[in-house]
Amino acid sequence: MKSRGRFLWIFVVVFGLFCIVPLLTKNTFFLRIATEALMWIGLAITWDVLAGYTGYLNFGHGAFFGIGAYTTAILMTKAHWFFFPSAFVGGMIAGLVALLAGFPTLRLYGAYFAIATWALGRAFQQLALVLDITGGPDGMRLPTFLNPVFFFYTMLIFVGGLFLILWFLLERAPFGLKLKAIREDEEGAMAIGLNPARVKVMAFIVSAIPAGIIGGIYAYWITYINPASTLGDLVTDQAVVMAVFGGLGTLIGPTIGAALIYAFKTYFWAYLSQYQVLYLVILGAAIAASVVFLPDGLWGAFVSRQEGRKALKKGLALKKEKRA
Amino acid sequence: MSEAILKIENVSKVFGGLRAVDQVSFEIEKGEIVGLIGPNGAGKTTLFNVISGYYAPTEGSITFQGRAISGFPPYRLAREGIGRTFQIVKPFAGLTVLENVVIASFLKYPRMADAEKNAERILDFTGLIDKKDESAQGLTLAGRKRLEISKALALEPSLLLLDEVVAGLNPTEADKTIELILKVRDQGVTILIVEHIMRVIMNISDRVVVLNYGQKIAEGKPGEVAKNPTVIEAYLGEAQA
Amino acid sequence: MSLLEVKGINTFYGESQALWDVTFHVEKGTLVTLLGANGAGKTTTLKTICGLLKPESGEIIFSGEPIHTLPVHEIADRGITLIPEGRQLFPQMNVEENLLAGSYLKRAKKKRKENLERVYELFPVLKERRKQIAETLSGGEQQMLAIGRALMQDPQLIMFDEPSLGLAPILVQNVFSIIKDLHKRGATILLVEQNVNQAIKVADYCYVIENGRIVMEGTGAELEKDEKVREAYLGM
Amino acid sequence: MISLLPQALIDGILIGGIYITFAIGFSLAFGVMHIIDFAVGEWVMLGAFMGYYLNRWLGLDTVVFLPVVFVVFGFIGYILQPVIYKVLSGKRGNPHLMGLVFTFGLGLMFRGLGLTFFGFYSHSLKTFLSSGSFSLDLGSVFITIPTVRLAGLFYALIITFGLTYILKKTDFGIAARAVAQNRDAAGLMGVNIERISSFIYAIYVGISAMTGILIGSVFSINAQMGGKYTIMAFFVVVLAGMGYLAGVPWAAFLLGIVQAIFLIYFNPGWTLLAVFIILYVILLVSPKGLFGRGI
Repeated sequence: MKSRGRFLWIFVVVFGLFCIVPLLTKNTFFLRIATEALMWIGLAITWDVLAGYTGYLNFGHGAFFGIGAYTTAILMTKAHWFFFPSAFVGGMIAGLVALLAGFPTLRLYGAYFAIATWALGRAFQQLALVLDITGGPDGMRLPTFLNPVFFFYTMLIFVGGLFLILWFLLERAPFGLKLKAIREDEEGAMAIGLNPARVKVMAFIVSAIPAGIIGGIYAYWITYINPASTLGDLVTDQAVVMAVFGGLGTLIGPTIGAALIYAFKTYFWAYLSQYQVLYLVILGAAIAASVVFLPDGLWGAFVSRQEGRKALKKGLALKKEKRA
Repeated sequence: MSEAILKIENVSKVFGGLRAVDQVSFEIEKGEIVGLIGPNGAGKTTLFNVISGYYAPTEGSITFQGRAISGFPPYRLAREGIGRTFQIVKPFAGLTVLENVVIASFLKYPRMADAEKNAERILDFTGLIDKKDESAQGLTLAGRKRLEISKALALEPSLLLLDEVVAGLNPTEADKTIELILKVRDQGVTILIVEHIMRVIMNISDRVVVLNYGQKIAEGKPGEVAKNPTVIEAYLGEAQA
Repeated sequence: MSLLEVKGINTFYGESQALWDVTFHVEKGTLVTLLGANGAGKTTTLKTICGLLKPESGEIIFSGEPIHTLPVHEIADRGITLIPEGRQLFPQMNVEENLLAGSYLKRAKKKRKENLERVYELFPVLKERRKQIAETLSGGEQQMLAIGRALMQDPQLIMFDEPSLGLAPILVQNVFSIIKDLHKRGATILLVEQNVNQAIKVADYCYVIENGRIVMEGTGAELEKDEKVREAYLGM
Repeated sequence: MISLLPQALIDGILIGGIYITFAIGFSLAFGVMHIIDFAVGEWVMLGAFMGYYLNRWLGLDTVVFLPVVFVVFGFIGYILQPVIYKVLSGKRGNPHLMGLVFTFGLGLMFRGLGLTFFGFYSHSLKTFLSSGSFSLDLGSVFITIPTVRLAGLFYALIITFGLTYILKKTDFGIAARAVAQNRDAAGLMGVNIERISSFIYAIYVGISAMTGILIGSVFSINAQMGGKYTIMAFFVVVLAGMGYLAGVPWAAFLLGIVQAIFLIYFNPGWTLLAVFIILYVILLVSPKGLFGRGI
């Protein structure tokens, strides 16, 4: 319970720091970077819900982001809805797709799921390319609403709220424990009354809905979307790398991973733009290397070092006691 | 005769061409401890897995408290009131002892606080309360077996299926576990136990069912069964070669 | 010098200790059996000898050389073979392919032809079913194939893990007569068996293992009279 | 329109034939090493580009470089295998998922390298086979078969039969199958599992890269082509049942034909979606693939 107090305290401080960013700078460039950083945090932690807490890898997470973006765009331009309900519906549709796609695949061996979601991501990209309503390869233009402060706060409140909700859901509520039980041992989980397929599909939906909403916010913010920008591999690739690099199954790990990788990307693209594609190489190398050298991610390594230190201290204290 | 809580009727389980369980029938009455024994490979574990829903029976029917339950998946059986332990213990390794039992308590107590209270009560009962904040991985084998029982008890089952909860323990630990099993029975839980260590089965069972080659070869009070020549032969092999 | 010397091995499954200071030896040309109730540590002992498990401490000496640090395939190369519990055939290969897989080692490959003939002579039914897929064989035939596959390795020490498990009584007799026959032809055998009466009869020397510790040893005749063995098995 | 059907079937079989080659390797690597290689399409891409540049530098026909590409990439696979082995035998949480993530990262890295060095443009691989074609005039039906596609089918047949021969008739093949079917028992037979795994991975990477040259002469090549072939390898192997080699050709032909039909009759953009729906339905009905075998 002590950790809960400390967590909330840290959360409030970080959230507060973010809140005052627009007051500190009138530079829209920084505001945009902060907004996008928040967005990636949101995508990385939603990916982590499934990967870190149930052990299933979703290699098509970008599809939910894209579904949310396109739904929002279509509802706003074709049906003339307002932004908020459009983004909300975008999230719901992403959730529905997760339900349908998860049902047959989550019953199976993890690799099938990884493959199926990856294919799903690609299939949706194709779909956006061939449909008329999505504008094909030309993409879609949304009503423009150029207010960086609005988008910054929308993203901040959404991702901040999302973080809190996921924290309570996964770390404090029965749901998180059920997920962990299934991750650790599916057969054992069944014996105590859990239906693994159902719980996993729920986790998949929980991870898909906010990703869709984030996509919706992104679409309205950027005002122009196309299949490559919202449904391309890069969305998934980056979310995966951020979460794995930061440390799966912790929420904090992916947050740190997202912040670091996004900062690196921004620097890289700003100063080394002529080598842009090299970014993919670094991303790929980073993920492969972190699997080999940092299997628990940055945060995991940090925590186990802290624990190791604590254990060492405890051990020393014990020794002292014995001597005395 | 009092009412049967579990009725196994002509249950068979066939894998490929092998009849691992062959036309087995028996009943368990409320409040009893029934031992399921037989030499290695006799089909005990298979039958156990059929009863607990991990395999669907090829033939036959299983009735629990008057309801046909054959083919139910394990999580539905848990909801019906059947708890089980695993021979190869399956703790949720990355979680603490308390969390392990809390998860099992959600079935009866969906709210976190209630589940925690129930889990603590059960750990107190099974004697693991001092270790509640330790990682389940770090427990000794005896501790993990005890945790298995705790998790099953958290479901507040009316029938408890125990799979080798004593095997691998040293004599002192074994005695403590036996004590715990008897204590559970005194709470009104009916128990079906599979165990290789005969001393345990013979001491605590009200009745024993003996399997060999998938078939039931004997059933009765432990003392009678142990004198049964068919049973002795099944265990020690034929006296004359 | 004994062919196999097991000196004070301690083996763990994860954190729980399965073997405690297990010490015994097998002389060349003898048939030694390891008796004990289920979960006593018999299979663990065999797995430790053939390298599938690594002992935490202790030594295993084979033909005068320590082998407990070697990987499984190198231990096999030294001439130890295990016929594992539950046969562990290559299920989707046919009979002959299983046997050929048995003679994968270079030294065994040299004798492939004569060993194959020997196995077929020993088990004519395997020759008949040369092209049949292993998983479709009956339990008895599978056991013969497992034994045949081990013989293809041209081993110096054959370890059997519960060869009679799950076999009908007639087939159990069959398996034991095969083991006796192999022994008669000079093979060194370490046998783990639940079928105590049978095992004691064929063995030159017996060890009894309980809770991961060797608790008794002696010739078959000595142990047969001992009530303790019976007790360990039947709890009476 | 129905008169186009025979052409679609032939096209499908020819395309499917090429899929067989790397799908078999992929399935084999899965069976022996328990690795799902997300980088399979990138191996195809890298092999194709190696062929392309060797052709440009040395001026010899690309087909000549098939063995060179096989040897080079086989070697790369051979030295990479121990790293994968280390990941898969890790003691942490879920090594198999870590294996997936690892090859996922590898694929990403290769794609980046491809884009860095080869750029975004598409190229085509020219061989002496590229130009010609056979025509069959069956009265009402007219079928064209480009020589290069026919060559692709021959290549597929050679690889398939070659691999089958190795797996069935050689000691190495029997050992590889033994490892796939029962690792522990294979070890007891004296099989060095790590060594076998290295060779299998080498063969798989070599074949995939070599197939890149064939694919490059039939279609075009670019640095981002990998994903498409990774998906095809996955689909073929999942349809066939993971690790079940005998099912691979049938699944590959089926997917080839579906693809060809969509190319001729519908918008090719729907192909992937159609393939996905087929996969979805099959997994829904028979989780172990068309033949109900495999895992």
